[in-house]
Amino acid sequence: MEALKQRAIELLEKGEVKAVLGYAKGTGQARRAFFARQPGQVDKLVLDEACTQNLAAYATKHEVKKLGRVAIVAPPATQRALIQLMAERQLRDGDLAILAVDEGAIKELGSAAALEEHLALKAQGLDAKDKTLLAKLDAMSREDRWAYWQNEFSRCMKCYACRNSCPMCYCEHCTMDCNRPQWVPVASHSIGNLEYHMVRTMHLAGRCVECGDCGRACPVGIPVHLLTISAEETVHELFGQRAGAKAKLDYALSTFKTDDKESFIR
Amino acid sequence: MSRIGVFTCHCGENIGATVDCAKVAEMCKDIPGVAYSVDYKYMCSDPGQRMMQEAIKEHKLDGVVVAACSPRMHEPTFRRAVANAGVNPYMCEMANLREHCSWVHEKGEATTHKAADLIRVLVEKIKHNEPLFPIKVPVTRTAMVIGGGVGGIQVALDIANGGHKVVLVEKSPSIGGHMSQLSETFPTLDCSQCILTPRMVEAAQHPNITLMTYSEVEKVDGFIGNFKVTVRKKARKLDEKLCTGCGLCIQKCPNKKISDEFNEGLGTRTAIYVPFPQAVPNKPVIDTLNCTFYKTGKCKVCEKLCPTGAIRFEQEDELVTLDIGAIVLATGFKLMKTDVFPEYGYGKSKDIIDGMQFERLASASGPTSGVMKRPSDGKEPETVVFIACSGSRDRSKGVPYCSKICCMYTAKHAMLYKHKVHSGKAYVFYMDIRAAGKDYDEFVRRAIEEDDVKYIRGRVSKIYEEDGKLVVMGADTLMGGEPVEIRADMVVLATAVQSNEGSEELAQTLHVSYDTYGFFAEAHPKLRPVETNTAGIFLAGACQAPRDIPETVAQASGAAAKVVGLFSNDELTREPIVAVVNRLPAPAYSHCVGCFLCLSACPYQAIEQEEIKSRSGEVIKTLARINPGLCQGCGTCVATCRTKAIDLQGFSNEQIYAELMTL
Amino acid sequence: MAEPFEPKITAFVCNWCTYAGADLTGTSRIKYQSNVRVLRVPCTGRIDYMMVLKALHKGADGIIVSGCHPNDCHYTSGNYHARRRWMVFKKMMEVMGVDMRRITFSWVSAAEGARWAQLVNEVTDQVRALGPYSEFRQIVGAGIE
Amino acid sequence: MANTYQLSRESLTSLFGALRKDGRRILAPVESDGRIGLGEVEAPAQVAGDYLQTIMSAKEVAFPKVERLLSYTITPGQVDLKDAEPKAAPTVLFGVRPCEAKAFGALDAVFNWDYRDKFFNARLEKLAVIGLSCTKADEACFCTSVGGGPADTAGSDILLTPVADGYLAEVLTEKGTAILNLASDLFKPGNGVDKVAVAAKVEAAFDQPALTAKLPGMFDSEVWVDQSLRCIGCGACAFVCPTCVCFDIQEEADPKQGERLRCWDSCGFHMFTLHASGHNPREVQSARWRQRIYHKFSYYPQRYDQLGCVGCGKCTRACPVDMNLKEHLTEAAGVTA
Amino acid sequence: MSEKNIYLPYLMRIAEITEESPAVKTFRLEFVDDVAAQSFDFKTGQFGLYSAFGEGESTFCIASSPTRKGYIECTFREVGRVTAALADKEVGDIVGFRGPYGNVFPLEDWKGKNLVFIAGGIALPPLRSVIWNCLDLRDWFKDITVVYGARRVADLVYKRELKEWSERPDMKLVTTVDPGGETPDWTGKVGFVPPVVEQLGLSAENTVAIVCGPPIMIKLTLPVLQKLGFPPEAIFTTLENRMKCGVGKCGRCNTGKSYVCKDGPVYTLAELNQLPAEY
Repeated sequence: MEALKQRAIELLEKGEVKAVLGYAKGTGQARRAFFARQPGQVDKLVLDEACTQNLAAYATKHEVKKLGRVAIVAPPATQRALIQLMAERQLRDGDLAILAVDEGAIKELGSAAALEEHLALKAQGLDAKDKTLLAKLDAMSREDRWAYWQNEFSRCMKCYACRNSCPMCYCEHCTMDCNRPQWVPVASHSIGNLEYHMVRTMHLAGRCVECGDCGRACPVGIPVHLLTISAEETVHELFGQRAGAKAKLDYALSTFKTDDKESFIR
Repeated sequence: MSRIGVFTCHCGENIGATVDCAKVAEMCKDIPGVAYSVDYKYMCSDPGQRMMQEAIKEHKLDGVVVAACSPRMHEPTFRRAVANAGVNPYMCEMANLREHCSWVHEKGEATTHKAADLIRVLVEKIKHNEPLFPIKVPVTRTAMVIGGGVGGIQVALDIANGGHKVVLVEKSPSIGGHMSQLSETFPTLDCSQCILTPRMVEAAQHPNITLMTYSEVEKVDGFIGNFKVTVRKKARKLDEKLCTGCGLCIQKCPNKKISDEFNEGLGTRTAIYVPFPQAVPNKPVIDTLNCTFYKTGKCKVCEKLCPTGAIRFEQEDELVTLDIGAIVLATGFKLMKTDVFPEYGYGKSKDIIDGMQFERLASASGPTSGVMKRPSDGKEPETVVFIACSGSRDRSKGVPYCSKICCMYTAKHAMLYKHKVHSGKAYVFYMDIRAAGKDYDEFVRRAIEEDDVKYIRGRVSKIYEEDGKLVVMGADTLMGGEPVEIRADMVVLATAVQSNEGSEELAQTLHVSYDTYGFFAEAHPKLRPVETNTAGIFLAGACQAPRDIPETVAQASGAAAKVVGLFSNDELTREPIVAVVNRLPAPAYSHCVGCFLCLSACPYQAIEQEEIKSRSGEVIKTLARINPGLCQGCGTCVATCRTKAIDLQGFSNEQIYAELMTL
Repeated sequence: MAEPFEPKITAFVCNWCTYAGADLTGTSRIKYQSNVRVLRVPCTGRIDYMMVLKALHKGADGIIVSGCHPNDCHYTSGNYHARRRWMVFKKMMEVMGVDMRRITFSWVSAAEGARWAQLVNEVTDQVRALGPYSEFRQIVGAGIE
Repeated sequence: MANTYQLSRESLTSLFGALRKDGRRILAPVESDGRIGLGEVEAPAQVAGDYLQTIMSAKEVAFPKVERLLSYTITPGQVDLKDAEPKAAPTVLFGVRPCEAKAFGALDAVFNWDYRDKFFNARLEKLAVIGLSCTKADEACFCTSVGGGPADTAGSDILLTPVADGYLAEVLTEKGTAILNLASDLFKPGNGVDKVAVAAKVEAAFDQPALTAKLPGMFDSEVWVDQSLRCIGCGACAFVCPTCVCFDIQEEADPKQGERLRCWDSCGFHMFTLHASGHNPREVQSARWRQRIYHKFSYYPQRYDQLGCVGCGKCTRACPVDMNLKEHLTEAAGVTA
Repeated sequence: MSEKNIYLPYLMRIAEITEESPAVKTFRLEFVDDVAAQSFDFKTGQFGLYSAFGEGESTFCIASSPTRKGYIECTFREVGRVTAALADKEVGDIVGFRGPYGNVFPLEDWKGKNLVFIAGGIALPPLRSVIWNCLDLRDWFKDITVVYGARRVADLVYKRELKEWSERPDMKLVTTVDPGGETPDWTGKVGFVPPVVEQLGLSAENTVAIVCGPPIMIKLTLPVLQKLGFPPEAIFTTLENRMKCGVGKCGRCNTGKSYVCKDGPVYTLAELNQLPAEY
């Protein structure tokens, strides 16, 4: 933590960055994103278990890009998101100073290559709770799964917290905003909600960095992250590709192998 | 609402017997937007088309659904008819009442209803059709042929004789390719150089052909009809204009012991050299790696002796950018080296040679002037073993495919050997004899029957040297796997044909696809064998797959015909069924976010980057742009695009959505 | 008395293989059930999963998606991209609890006229046996006060 | 003037029975998977026990997230319009917090200040509110800063305040009296317990009138930019808000028929004000965040003479990035202009 | 008794369609219901929401003058889902109309004054209504001047009426196109609207200016008018904020304390100066 703060102050003082994006104390026990824009604000930075938000979601925002070069505190999931954003050409190599945080250790990564190398050293694992939930879903009958999601989606009001919190949902004009034609209804009724979550899942298959922020963001507690995570795992299982691993784009759904298995096709 | 006309065709009894066409026409009147609906016996007949055209004018129709047969059958007919009535042809759609309805369903209410449904879907589609106009792409009528072997020469000559300019690029100092190294060719045993050199000269002298030897393609931009190709002209260290090709420099070059590529290492050459006497152009190059001057800074004998003062030690590579309309790849192949066969002692023995080396040994212009001498000691080999399928059809060597030419040239080699060494013994180990082709099987038969070449069906498991002999151990599978041991003086391996050095890099430079083995991929294995997936780039010869000379030449002429066809007009006209990236006013510019996930989805490399710049030249946004010259309209990118920034003309999101909403 | 259930089947087919194959079914006069409504697109690569979702939204009881066999794609690789998309889509739909017995992916070539008829009949029979996709229909229009 | 009664805990069962017998459905906070939301109940036992607030507000009872405004069918040259009638069932909202009860006033102001919105009115007319005073509050709560309080009566037809063995019941309106009349025997005379003593203590965080007064002068303040930098522009705050009323009208149709739906919308979405031409009057998130605050704290008072915020803190609790409204308002109030 | 559904449109039949310029059309709409036609009334400056059934509603001003009874007209450019659907309509088709909404141009207040109308591009329609209204009440006002500019000659709308106005002796019409937008037979001015206005030699004395146009034109014209001495109270414009309800509820057009759909669309510059620049 102290190393982080020290480096943050240095970066700000030397003018290498205009802001250090990290975490600060929020309401109650919550942690929140915080832009330290002066060396004096660095003291507010905190780093602990409660710092879960994937700050990479801010990296592509106009408002943040307008600040100038920013240093970003990046736990593993954020690192994965950042490299995927680079692969998808939303961030240029060197746009950000990446303060990679891994179990308390800080490492500053200056380039996409360094980030790629750094990420390659780590094993990715799913959250135990999510694994249990996924297994539970898997064990359900098809009808129960349908009922489960219908019940969950009945609370959805399309506030788009899941979308907007997602680092990979950077599109300025989301499919949901397309009205010529209006593929997905705007209204948050049953079919509108179902189609929204289906499309969101498909859009993140092969791109999801499995940070789980969408699920945490949902104000009504729908575990939407299970959808994208399971889609991402499907992609990995089927094609061996994983989002957030390489700085050069390797998107499973716009590449193919002639011998991809096709048992389901008749 | 649009003013749509629906024209339901009975197709005689074909539709009329099953579908109640009059009722369908009546039902269609109730579709909002349908201004006119009628049925007719034969819509495609002259009176039918005339009736349609009159109705278009009379009812001021702006869209037409012809409910008749398959659009794959008559869509062009009706689109033409509609265009003749002054409506954009792409405002006409066909409902397939015949193949998809009347012919496959029983007569009845349900079938009639289905017919009306099929029309309804297309009426809704047409409401979202836009007039489309054929895409015109200007064409630069200059072709580039990459590779100056027999294939490349043939392409160049055919295009040049068709009246178009050709730039023939060859990376070695002379054109001619592998064929110039061959002694004789199967199945006629005529002298390879005798048939090739006149064509080389013809190419060099053709007013429409520009030769660029000792040159390589460095970069390719643009698209069909409009490529910009940058060629690196490697420095010959010689002013080609001044050089007369007298050869004095070569005679006097003190450095004579350099392994000769043209003779496959069986002979030597000087540091300033022409690859072979009949080289075109007959201008030497200086091999800077071996030239004494470049190694020590001293010598310059050639410079001193050159009567025209043509030597240029300081000459640098030159980059030339050319406007090219079409490119033909004819880069040929290479043979697998003998050093990858552990079972044959990694080719360490000088007397285990490959097929091309044998060609040089047999060639009258070769290092032995065509006298059979084995490389190790120059002795005449009394027993020669030829091993077919050396590496080919061998998964362990990474070559599961058949190299196709080896059966024939091995037979030829055995024959040539027997013709030169009458008392010699020739053995051929083979897996299968693949001699399909005009006079091919007869040729192999001749080797066996007239020239007494011993064919043994089986594999060679091991070769080792013993007492100046090569002991070849194999098995004869036709004799129940009986072991065979032959003490040979020389072994010729018919090694596998592989994609040429640098093929993959070249493919990447040109954005053409290639297979696992580095051979360039044709656009369609049956129907478009000489085209690549990249419009305007064509293939000839062994760069696509192993091929012999006749096939290469045939394919070359095919590719040339494609190019000449392309060059037959100033402009290339293409169907406007292409994808487009939407454009909007500032500040959005487009719904495209520039993620370029579409890039690798495009089979045609039609997706490019477009930078939106501010007045001061700063890049504000990078967007995808689809090159209409390359796009073939499959729509894969459309389905990949999350923001729906890409759409496919003719099958747009709005059109398909409208169709779906009708279901 | 209620009319017997006739399923609504929507088929998305590529122009070059399956549509042509279905044309061949016609020219061969092979009969099949008339429940299917075919939507023609250039290539399976063009088929957006949104189309399948919209077809379900509009009350399709069964869906067929069909294109060229691997290696046969008119555009060389559209079907390979489509195949990957369907693999992921299918899994996603399963996770959501959609009844995937109602969605059939197939390759039907331009030469397989009989196969097209067989495919349509099999799917139609299967979906008829499954009954209307009421589970899905129930949510259309639900959630509006 | 309110009439105050005493209502025993046990008598609620009878009250619920009487309400249901009268044909009213009862909506009350219920717990499911650890979340508190409004749900239909039949008996008091189904009502969540110890809850602070529901996640969603009660506004959906009168202003649902999706409702039909009209429908139509299309035939050639003709459109047949069909007016939509809101499904307004007689409803009792039981156990909502005073802040939320008060919010119906702010909704009413917008829906009826000029043109009258029949959909809202039909539902509101059939709605009776039995509020429940708060005995606890959290860090997000700031009702007392915006003119309300944990036992505020505004908006409730009857306000219950938990006291020993039961509730203090203030019958506040005609609708309240009508409920009382359904089971008048349950309502015992009041015993003069001071509800303020049992209600939660919520300290006022900022001086709202002063803030409202200074907002017009600090439109261009950097504070909005600073605060909104971490806002991700979702609609969670607006959708859980009991007073947020912004909506969208959406058409859903096929070639034969269609309907027009009213759906919740949020001024925080960048699409909200985006013109088809690409021009966006509120281009950046800071402008949208500012709009949210100004709408509630400056424009509402100017136009409706009331605030567009009841201090319930739902937005703060729902916000995925912890935009704490109380904190941000306090900060704004402290900015020296 | 149930209240009226304020979101229910009138059904209107398209009586006439005029193609004004590329992608710009004018509809003349007549009420399907005679009773509605009789009771309908509006004032110049007001707007409505026009439905393309199947796609939704879009907001534009009523472009005809209230002095012309029995129909209303609207002019729109095809830019989005609804306008594209409207543009596909044919004479005889049904569309929806809700309105009239919003405030009005205060013609009574303008009595005895000179009027200068300044419009750019597709923003002539709101002024067309008031121009015709004023011309129909010609003796209320003194000089009437109309300045209208567009990017290219083809982009000028109401070409027939422009011709009519140019021939009227009781008003002055100045048309201009951006440099490069002229055609060989163009007889109007070439130049941007603000300098053209500046060169007219207008007097601010007893004159009101009504300005409608793209934001950049308005932004550059206002300083010119102020330089000419027009007080902010004498400069009128209309705002084009996005709207959904039109009846002061949905919040979309909210700018400061103002709902453009209720307090607008007509504003004086003096009023605009009181609003945040969120339009």
